[in-house]
Amino acid sequence: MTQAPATAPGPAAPPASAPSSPAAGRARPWYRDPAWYQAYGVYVAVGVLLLFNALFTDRFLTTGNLTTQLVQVAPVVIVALGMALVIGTEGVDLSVGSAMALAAALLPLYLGHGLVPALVLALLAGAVTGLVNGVLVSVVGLQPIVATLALFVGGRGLALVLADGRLKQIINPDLLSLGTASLLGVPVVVLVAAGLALAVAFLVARTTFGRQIVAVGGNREAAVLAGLPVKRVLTGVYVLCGTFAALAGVLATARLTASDPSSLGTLMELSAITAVVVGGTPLSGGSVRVLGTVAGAVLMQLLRATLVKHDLPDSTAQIAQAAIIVAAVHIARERRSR
Amino acid sequence: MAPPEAATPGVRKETGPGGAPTAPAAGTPVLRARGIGKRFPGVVALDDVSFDLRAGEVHALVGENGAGKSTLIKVLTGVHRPDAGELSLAGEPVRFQRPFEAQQAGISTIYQEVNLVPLMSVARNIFLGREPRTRLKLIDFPRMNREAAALLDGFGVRVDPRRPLHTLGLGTQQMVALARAVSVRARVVVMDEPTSSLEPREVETLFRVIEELRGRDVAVVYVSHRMDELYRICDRVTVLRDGRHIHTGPLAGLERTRLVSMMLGRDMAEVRRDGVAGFAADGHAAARTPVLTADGLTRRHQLDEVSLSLHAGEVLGLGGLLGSGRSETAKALAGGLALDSGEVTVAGKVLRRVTPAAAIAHGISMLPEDRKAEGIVPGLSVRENIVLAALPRLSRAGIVSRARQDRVVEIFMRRLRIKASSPEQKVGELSGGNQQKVLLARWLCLQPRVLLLDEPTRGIDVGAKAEVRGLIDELAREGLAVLLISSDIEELIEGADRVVVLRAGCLAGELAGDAVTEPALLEILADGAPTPRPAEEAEPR
Amino acid sequence: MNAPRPAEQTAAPAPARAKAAPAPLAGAPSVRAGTEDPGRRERLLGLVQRQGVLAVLLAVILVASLLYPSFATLDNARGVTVQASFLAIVALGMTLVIITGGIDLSVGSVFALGGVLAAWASPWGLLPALLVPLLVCGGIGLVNGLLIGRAGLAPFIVTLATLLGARGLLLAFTDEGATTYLVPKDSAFSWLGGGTVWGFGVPLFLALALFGGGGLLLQRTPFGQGLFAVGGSSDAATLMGLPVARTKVLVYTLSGLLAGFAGALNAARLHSGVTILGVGMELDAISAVVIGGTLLTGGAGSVSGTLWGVLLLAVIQNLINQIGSLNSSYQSVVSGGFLVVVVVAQRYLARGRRST
Amino acid sequence: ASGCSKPETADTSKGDAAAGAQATRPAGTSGKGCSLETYGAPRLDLKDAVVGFSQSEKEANPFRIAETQSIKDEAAKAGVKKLLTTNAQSQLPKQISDIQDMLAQGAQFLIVAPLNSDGLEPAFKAAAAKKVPVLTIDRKVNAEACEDYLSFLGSDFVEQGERAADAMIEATGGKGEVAILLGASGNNVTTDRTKGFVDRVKEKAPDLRIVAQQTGEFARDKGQQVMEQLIQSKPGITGVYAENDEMGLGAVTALKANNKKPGEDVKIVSVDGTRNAVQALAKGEMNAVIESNPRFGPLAFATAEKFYAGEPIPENVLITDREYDQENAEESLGGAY
Ligand SMILES: Nc1ncnc2c1ncn2[C@@H]1O[C@H](COP(=O)(O)OP(=O)(O)OP(=O)(O)O)[C@@H](O)[C@H]1O
Ligand SMILES: Nc1ncnc2c1ncn2[C@@H]1O[C@H](COP(=O)(O)OP(=O)(O)OP(=O)(O)O)[C@@H](O)[C@H]1O
Ligand SMILES: [Mg+2]
Ligand SMILES: [Mg+2]
Repeated sequence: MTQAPATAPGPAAPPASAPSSPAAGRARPWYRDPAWYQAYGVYVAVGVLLLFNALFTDRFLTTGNLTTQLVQVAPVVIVALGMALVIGTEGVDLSVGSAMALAAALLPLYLGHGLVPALVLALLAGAVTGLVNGVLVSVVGLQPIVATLALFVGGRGLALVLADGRLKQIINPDLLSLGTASLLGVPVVVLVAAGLALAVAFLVARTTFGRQIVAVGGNREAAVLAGLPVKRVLTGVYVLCGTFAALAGVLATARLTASDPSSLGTLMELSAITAVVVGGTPLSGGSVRVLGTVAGAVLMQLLRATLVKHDLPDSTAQIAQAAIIVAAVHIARERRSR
Repeated sequence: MAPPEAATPGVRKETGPGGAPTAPAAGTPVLRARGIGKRFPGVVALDDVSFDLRAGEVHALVGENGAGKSTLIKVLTGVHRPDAGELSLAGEPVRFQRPFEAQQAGISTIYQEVNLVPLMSVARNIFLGREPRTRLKLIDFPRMNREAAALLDGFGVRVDPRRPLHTLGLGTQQMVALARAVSVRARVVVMDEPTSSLEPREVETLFRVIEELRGRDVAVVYVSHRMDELYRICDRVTVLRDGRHIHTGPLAGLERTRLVSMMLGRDMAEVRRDGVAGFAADGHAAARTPVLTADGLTRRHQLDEVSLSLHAGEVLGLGGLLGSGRSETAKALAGGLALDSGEVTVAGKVLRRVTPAAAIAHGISMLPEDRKAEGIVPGLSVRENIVLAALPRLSRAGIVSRARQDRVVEIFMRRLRIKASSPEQKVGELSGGNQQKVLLARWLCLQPRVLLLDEPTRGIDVGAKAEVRGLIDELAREGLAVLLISSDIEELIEGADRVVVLRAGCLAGELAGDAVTEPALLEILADGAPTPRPAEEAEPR
Repeated sequence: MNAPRPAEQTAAPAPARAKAAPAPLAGAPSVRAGTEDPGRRERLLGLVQRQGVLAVLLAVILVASLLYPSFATLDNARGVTVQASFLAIVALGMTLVIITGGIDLSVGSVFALGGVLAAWASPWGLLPALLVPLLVCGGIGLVNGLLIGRAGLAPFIVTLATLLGARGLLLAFTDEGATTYLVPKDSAFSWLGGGTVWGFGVPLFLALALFGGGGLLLQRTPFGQGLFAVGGSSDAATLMGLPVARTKVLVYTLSGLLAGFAGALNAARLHSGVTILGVGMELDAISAVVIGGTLLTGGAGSVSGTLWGVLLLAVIQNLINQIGSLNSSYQSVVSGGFLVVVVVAQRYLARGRRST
Repeated sequence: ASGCSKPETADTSKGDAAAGAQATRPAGTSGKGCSLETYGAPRLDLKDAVVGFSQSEKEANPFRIAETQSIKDEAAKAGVKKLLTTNAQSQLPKQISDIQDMLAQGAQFLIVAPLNSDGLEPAFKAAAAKKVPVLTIDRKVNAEACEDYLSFLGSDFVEQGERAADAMIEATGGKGEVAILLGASGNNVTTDRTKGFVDRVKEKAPDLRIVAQQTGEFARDKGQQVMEQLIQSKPGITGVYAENDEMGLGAVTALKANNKKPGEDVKIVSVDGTRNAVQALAKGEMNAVIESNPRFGPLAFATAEKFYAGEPIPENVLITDREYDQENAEESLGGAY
């Protein structure tokens, strides 16, 4: 050995052997690098779809239309962000749609006390559904899919019980303006989703909690032995997911101008999971791609919009959707280096 | 030395020399690789490497961590496809698309990380893909279990073949992998660090098996960082460094320091000066009062009233055979294993419930034995794996400071000479030895009071091994209490001030100071006769 | 079977154990991994976990029979079992898929498509009525398998796409759902779905036969072992030389075939190719599988557990109807609550086993 | 809770019972008639009978709420011994088991709101085996009347589509571009309401071009989303035909949010007759609502009484659905559900 290992921090002697391989592979041009497609595949797909629409769809590149797409995708993005965190821990949350419905059902019941209490209550309901899921997963040790299945089934029922089974028109102007108002020409709904995306990106990249999420998903056993608060992380992630879903439920309700617990958020779990997975986050946990998730949601939104705008019958639309999803994931697929 | 039981399907002794008439005569190359190149994103793992393997020889493949040994093996066995170069098997050019094809062609491999299916039973793992069938073409489980038990028995492993693999200790798993690889009739058997988690006794068994393979004209590729082993059983050696071929030649007559200098790429003189073993010759000055005491640790079927104490500034060795409960003891101390009864006291304070978090908070760090299952988070970068446990300390108000992380990571990457293309490389892509160093860094950066090291030098190359040993020494000198579990008896003897020996989950004896000698240790290991032990140690009742 | 070392089978007390350890013979050193035979305990736990759902099922049936006299009747049993057969067949394929660590979301759509195709082909006789759906649905499964096994795409996304695709095909084939093909009555095909043997529907026997076959395939053939290996550790399976890609292709094809077959049977029973079937069926199947003790992460599971899981879901539904005139919203709440109780109970029965 | 939100109806579905009552149309009843003897059912007094009602979809939309409520109310009024109710939650297999379950529980007379026109045969067979008469309501099944089931009470969905077309033609003057918000795919109701509308428009107003047909899955938010897309890509649309009220109201919301006047810039016609829609109509935000009356209770029990009294029951008992327009909306609000 050329030197005794330095134990004290501080400027140590230059490394005995370079820590990085001197023979780094020559860089390939990006367009021939599979890793590039894997990292940016979703964005490429979004770009391709935008280009297609710009060329072949009437009135696509108008502010009005683009705003509509953003407004429609906002709730999906919000739910998908929470879902991405859950998936990062190798979990899944089927109950997001029910959490949306619960929030929607609670809103009109408490709007009488003002917007803020009603909002807080609705979000709290989401947090509680998340808490239930989280405890079932982390403490009881159920598989996430069964743990959240119970609330998937029961949550919407509960929402309908609360709402007496029926849709209620919302006439509270504050809540309604949440759905329609815009700031500097950008709808509030979109701003909320964008802000949340940034916040989650920050959470994942820069906070202890965020890094712990990824570690728990990457190797649970190792995380336990490294002394991470695994149960707390798991519970926290489901609580966040439930709360985000409730927020999405509130915004969707505001936009719909009605609280509709029977159909609000149906199939949302599938849309959200799809957005997350198309965005490049593996279902096996251990990584969370926030911007990819947003792009994934946008991709699916654009796809749906394209099909509606070209007035394809449902049969053709579904087949086309299937083909395009496979194609998009195919570009972005992980190529194993071998 | 009795050969493995004749009942074992694969390891049947050929009657007469060259029982198979088609068997190539010793000396003809069975497997030959020419100009192999393999590149991973950011790394050239192999660069124009040639290698040839003769029937009936045991060929050592050596090099530093990350030199490309495992990659070469993976190229030879169809896991990776080479970017350049060609392979030929018995003179025929081959291109393996999948490990399946290599196995069909008669190459049987034990990969570096135990690569079996944890949830499946021992017997199923051994026979996966070639299960014995009944007349109805259904799997004959009774026969399979019987054969598996017999096969393992031949390797000196007594384990119920119906047990799920993951309930076994790592060493036992390694023996199962060995049994699987050897029970296939193969022309070439490749072993990537088969002994890194084996006891001397199992190593002997392994060597016996290798001898037998040699006798059957089977070629063996043998990777190990333990020099003694190489000199004992290998005929020839190939040295790799930084993905390049450095030397191939007979091992006999090759000076040890010369071999090391070729591996490390440094002057022989330099190597000679620094030596290869890293422990200081003299012992440490241990404190009087123990910093950590364990009292009557008990867990059904695994630990039985294990008590021990660790003093600041000493290195306590923990010896034992495979499955004797050493790993369990360390895990229990670090809160990774729920106990039925027992008490852990740290610096006079009794821990009520030992959880990993509580243990860490009290300054206990444990380097787990199974780095793949319990250590690394493969998808995260080197940096994140190093700071994983220290995250809360490197952050303010829940927000981690990148600068502080980088500082810590830089220090440890340099200090442990971790070879990665950058701190951002995924740990899963590192070579085995470097993964181990990353884990060591994870625990060292917590600045613990008590360090429990379960096989810390497993899979680490000679240079780094010396460094790690030096480091252990130095840490103890600085006042850390170190518990050292090692299958390398020499390491225990040289490194530990005191050695406690476990046997089947019970304390079997203790040696201290000058009494720590190889014969004494082997004696306790062998029959567990409790030598005189300190009075305060409880009888394993 | 008995382990070859009876001495170690007995749970000897600790010190005795230490002494009983055979002195290592020269040349045959002994490794004692495990001091007793924890394998037995593990297996017992495994049994409880796999059959824990059976215990819960029996308990629910017992309570229900005591509370509701009309529950434990032959009539009720006939109704419940036949109705559960179709989901059971679909869940059988799902079990195999989940054991490999995958998932098949397309089964609901494929089930519906199978039914429509069978009804369309049924006027030409029994063989076309079975072959056409099997061919098409097996083909969809094959596409799933190729995309997952060979191209390496994520099962969730691939089968989500085929969920849409199969539904699209169905709509295209039925003129956007406007056409319903009918199965001629009194044909041999319609007997497959609607006939009875000893009072119980034919589909029940077909399902049981398939489960028997599925159990043998899974537990007693190399292919079945391969499924466990692929799910337990895909990398290890590759390194051990198993044909991982081929295994995946086969298992998704099998799942498609089973879903199509179940759909065809159902069409035979309903006498028509109903277009609105199968929505959400994948979730029912997945729940049944997971409740039956199969790990969603793959590598462990059993078909018998799935059978009990399907029955448990059917019995819970039946029970809710027995409870009487619950409003549909309360029904959901009750079944959600039931689900929690059942899975938590099963979880605690199986304590100590790995959960995920 | 004060008035920051309002439930859809103040007095739930009971509403103005008289105003909302169903009326059969003489011309609508058809078929040879089915009597107790021909059907082969045992004679029964409804007062000691166990009656089962199988609802098809969740009671989470006004139509289903009103329908179930009406059956329950009428059962109470008729004094049946026990009314069993089940809900198939939009799952056809569940509806089959529901019916079988009720038979196992001893139901003697069944009222079924089928989820689908095809596929309920096993349930009917089970009922027939026990000689339990089945009255189907609101959706007609493809089966033998008086054999598989007793009779059908309900509306003619094709005709509803035709009437919607008439209303649309009137509102738009027979030209322009219309979009159809379809119901759930593969559903008979969707198919019929579409067929009636499209055929009638083709026949009567060839200048009225149908430029988009997209599904809104019978839900308000989906209807809103599709409408938003259409507003952007097909600004020339002057009429929207929504196959149920919820989607129509979704379209109204979408138009309002995009600064268009529903009912004026874009004419809206929908089917159902829920209170919310009729209110929107009264406000001028919609142009016509074709009723599909869900209050089957009185008619169903009256039919049952008649049947057990020995009278033959016609195969189809079609009801007259009303039509709301902007003029009569205000006063007809009591009849809406
Ligand atoms: N899948 C991979 N992706 C990227 N880099 C890899 C991959 N596998 C190996 N490498 C890199 O290739 C180099 C050689 O690694 P290899 O595993 O062959 O080393 P080794 O000689 O076996 O070392 P050790 O003794 O530590 O096991 C290392 O720098 C490693 O980081
Ligand atoms: N999760 C588990 N369930 C049941 N038995 C286990 C489990 N983990 C370990 N064991 C058993 O407990 C015993 C002690 O194992 P341990 O790993 O502590 O031994 P060791 O002395 O460290 O040997 P090795 O070198 O094999 O790690 C072994 O028999 C092992 O098979
Ligand atoms: Mg290696
Ligand atoms: Mg160990």
